[in-house]
Amino acid sequence: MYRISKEKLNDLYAKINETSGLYIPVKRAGEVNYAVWGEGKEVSLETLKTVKSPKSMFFPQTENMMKFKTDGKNIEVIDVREQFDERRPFVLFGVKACDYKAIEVLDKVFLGDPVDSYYKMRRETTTIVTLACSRPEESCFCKVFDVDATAPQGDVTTWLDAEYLYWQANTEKGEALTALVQELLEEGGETEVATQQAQTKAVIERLPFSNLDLSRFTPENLNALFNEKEWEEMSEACLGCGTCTFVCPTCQCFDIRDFKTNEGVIRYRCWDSCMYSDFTLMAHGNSRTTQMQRFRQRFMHKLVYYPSQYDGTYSCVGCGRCVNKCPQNLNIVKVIKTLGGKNND
Amino acid sequence: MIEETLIPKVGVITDVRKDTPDVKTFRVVGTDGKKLFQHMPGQCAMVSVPGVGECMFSITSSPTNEEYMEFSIKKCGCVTEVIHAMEVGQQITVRGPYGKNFPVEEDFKGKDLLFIAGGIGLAPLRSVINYVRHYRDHYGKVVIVYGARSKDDLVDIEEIQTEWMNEPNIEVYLTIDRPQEGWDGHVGFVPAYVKELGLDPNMTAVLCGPPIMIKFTLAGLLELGFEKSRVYTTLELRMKCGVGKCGRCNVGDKFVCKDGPVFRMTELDELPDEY
Amino acid sequence: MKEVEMKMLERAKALLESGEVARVVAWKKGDFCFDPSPAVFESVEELDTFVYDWFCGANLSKYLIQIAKKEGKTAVFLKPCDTYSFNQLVKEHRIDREKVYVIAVECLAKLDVEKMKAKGVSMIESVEVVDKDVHVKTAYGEETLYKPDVVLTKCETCNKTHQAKDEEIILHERPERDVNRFAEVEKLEAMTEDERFAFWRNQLSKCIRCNACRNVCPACSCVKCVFDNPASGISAKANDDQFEEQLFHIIRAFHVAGRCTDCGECSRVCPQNIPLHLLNRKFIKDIDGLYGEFQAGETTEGKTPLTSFTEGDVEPKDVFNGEAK
Amino acid sequence: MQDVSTEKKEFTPNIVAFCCNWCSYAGADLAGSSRLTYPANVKIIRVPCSCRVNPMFVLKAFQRGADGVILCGCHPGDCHYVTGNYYTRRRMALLYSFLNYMGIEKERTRVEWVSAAEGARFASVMNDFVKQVTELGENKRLTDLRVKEGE
Repeated sequence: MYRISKEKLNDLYAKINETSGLYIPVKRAGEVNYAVWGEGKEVSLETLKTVKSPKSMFFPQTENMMKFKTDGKNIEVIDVREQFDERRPFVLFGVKACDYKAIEVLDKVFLGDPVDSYYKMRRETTTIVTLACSRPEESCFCKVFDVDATAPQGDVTTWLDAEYLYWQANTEKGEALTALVQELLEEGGETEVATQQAQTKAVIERLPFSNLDLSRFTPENLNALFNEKEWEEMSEACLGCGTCTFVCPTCQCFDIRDFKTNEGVIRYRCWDSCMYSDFTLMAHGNSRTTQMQRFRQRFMHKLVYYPSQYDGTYSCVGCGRCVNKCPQNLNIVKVIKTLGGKNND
Repeated sequence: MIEETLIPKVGVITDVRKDTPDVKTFRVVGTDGKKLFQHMPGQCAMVSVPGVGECMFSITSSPTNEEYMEFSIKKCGCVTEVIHAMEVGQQITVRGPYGKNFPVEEDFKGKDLLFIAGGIGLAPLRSVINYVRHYRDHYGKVVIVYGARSKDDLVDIEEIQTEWMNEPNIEVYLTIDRPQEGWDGHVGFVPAYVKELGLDPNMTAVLCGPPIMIKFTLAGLLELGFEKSRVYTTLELRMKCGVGKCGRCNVGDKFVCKDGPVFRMTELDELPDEY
Repeated sequence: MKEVEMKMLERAKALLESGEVARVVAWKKGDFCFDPSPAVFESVEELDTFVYDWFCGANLSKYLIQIAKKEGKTAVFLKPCDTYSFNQLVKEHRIDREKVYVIAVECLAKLDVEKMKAKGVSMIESVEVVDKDVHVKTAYGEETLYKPDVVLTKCETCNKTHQAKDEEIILHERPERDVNRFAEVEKLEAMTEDERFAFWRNQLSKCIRCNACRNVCPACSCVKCVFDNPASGISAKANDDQFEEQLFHIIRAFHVAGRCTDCGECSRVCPQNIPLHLLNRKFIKDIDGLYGEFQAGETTEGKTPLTSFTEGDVEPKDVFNGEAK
Repeated sequence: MQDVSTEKKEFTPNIVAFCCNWCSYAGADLAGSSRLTYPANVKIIRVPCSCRVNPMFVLKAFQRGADGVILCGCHPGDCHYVTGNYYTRRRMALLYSFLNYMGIEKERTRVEWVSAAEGARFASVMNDFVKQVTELGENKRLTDLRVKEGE
């Protein structure tokens, strides 16, 4: 294990930036989001939850997929993916354990057959440096999904305390990054990290949502859960905005749209939200006409449909962003407590 | 560069046929004049007009047709409206094939088959029917019941009358909703007609048409003694990607684009009622 | 606040029991002491979860568009600022006034839990407010915050009074204050064009286009929003370009101009804390300055500044920083 | 392909002029038939009344590459539909003030009243506006970069 003094972190960023782009939590206009690092940017590793999750690194909110040139009756399809070849490799820095787990959830969707090449190209050229949590808060419930916030995976795992950032490589990619910044690192930190982990774990045990009961969310109960009458009451205050889906690290629904330029057409994809009224709208009819149905879709997807499709893995990681950000304080925890199982008081 | 299913191929429209006042059938080949890709009956493809949008359509032509693909498209939204205005020579983009096909090589083999279609619902069935006709000796008796609002709304009526109706061992029953001048065939809704015909419940049935027709026809079939496990239908929901990733065409834990559009009635029974 | 809550609960019970109303729109308890949600109560039993506390900042009037259409009368608890939105919706024929029973409730400003957390308190267990002190009990100990520092932005400069009521539950009158709600707008006006552009660029670049501001806004009551309508040519699910970040907020602000009551919900719900109310307040300030003071939602009748005119109105070219040259 | 010449290309702005059918559009006609010149980069869009122009039109013009947008209607009091331009006046006063509040240069937007008889005025207004926008330079603040892709 290595460590680096907090004062030298800027050197570390600069060193990484020499060979790779660096994507890191940065404060802008008061809010912390992942952004490309540059001299003078205000990095905020201490922030527990960035507003948007790091999923936008691999699955950006909007992304050009291809272009079309039309000439009379003819169409030419232009593959824009070549730009990836010229792209620098990236280091994604400061990913929390829950967000790392979320990337694994997205991997199952985008790297499953047929592979999504846009996602894959970004994913392959990125080295992920995770950061353990030391001050979880009341909205955190990652423990429920078997996430260890004190020991996130990733290519490199780091821990932060008042003086140092501790560094441990886990994979080949991680070793390569370590070699690159070796000159800035010094050995040590095992005891400090172990102490911090023990302290944090004790806090996590005491968190109000750490022991939610998910036992009822199984594929066998799909229809029973779908038909619960509680959905009506749970969703009545829902505004139908997309806040929960856009801050969610695992929400992966997208829309594909065309934009006409002066020269041709850009086909791009962008995040979409199952909370929106036009999500399932067709030329004739809509399969989900009420907000209750849309609300139910979102939580059934996270807790029942996704696990049924991908060997039991939930597509919620307990980051608690929706708990903090829902304008009307509706969230997945309230759904779990209502429908999850007997042990949710 | 690795393959990307979301990037379409360019196709050229080589023939446009006006079937009914609001349905046209488009024949499409690749820019090299060859068929764009192979498919199985019941599978779909994403057809797009750049700058307007992309939509999922079932491939109407039979896989046994080695020269081209056909799409029967009903005018009902912004993309289909633009497509309807297209002429021969116009290029469009196509990607696919997507979805599960009818089990023509498995469950259908050796069985007597009953096809029931309403309106544009014939589009996906035409592909299977022609496939079955091509491999005629692999299957038993074929009965086709097809209905539409009026005689002008019967899709592919020419092919039905000149080819299907003249083949031995294929029974075709046509019906229209209301009496019409120049029509001496059966008049009445499909569900009622199916019950009237007193069909053999040991046949394997395939239903396709508007949801309301499917609902009542299915009830009729069950009354006649058909088993749900031998009744198939297709679903249609909003789709964007076609490969189970964009997240909108699901019914419960199944994606219509990937796990459908062909569903056995017993499968549908296990899914929540949201389609 | 506890006393007010008890009185409200009593009234809700009585109204439901007597059958005077079919339902009560209010707030229900969350998992913590700071996350109540709007709720519809249809029976006395359901009132078990009823709550009215320092965190009931949500404006309930927009819910009435749908709820008041149901059979029977609907009772609703409205804070002073909410009544303006209510009146505006009545004026726009979105709510049938006859079908709603308005109970005006006191509001001594609501707290913003995000602001409290930014002050370093986490793991909040309970909150008590005594005058201007907010006593917070947390898992780590007790802390006292200065209330004006942690109230919702919309409450900071609020001087609103109830504009609609069938009855009231007010135990403490909020004192009239000397506040200038346009101070922030004036600050921006005093900047150079370049500075203003940089300010808004910085803010709007955070926008994730979640539509929370639109969906919560009582003035955004269109059945189908132009941004959701593919036929409009500008529908979009995401901001694919800097232009779209601006377009959405410009059009939205303009569309609610003259109808926006300055309820401040847009800024309250923004997950990126973009000061969206400063967009709407610019219109309010300009309208006040150019066409005479106007407060949307004060009445349920009359024309709005953008649906009326005078022959001597100022020429567009003579307008500078919201004032006629 | 990079332009090898070092000579700076002169900037000619794209101007969109929304003109009321009953006055300014005829004014433009008169300017033309009187052989008065105004720059060819003014693209005129005929509208039934200046009041037809909603803020979206103005923003879309900017999105699609306009460097300046001018709205021409009948003189207040002379509206073909009696009161249309009075509403326009309020609307545009507020919109332009608001755009400026967001940091969009005030000189990129204008409202002028030009009657059917004022051909000369139409030409001079356009000349003046084009000059003003040319001095300001390209619109970079309220434009969609995607539109110009490939140019």
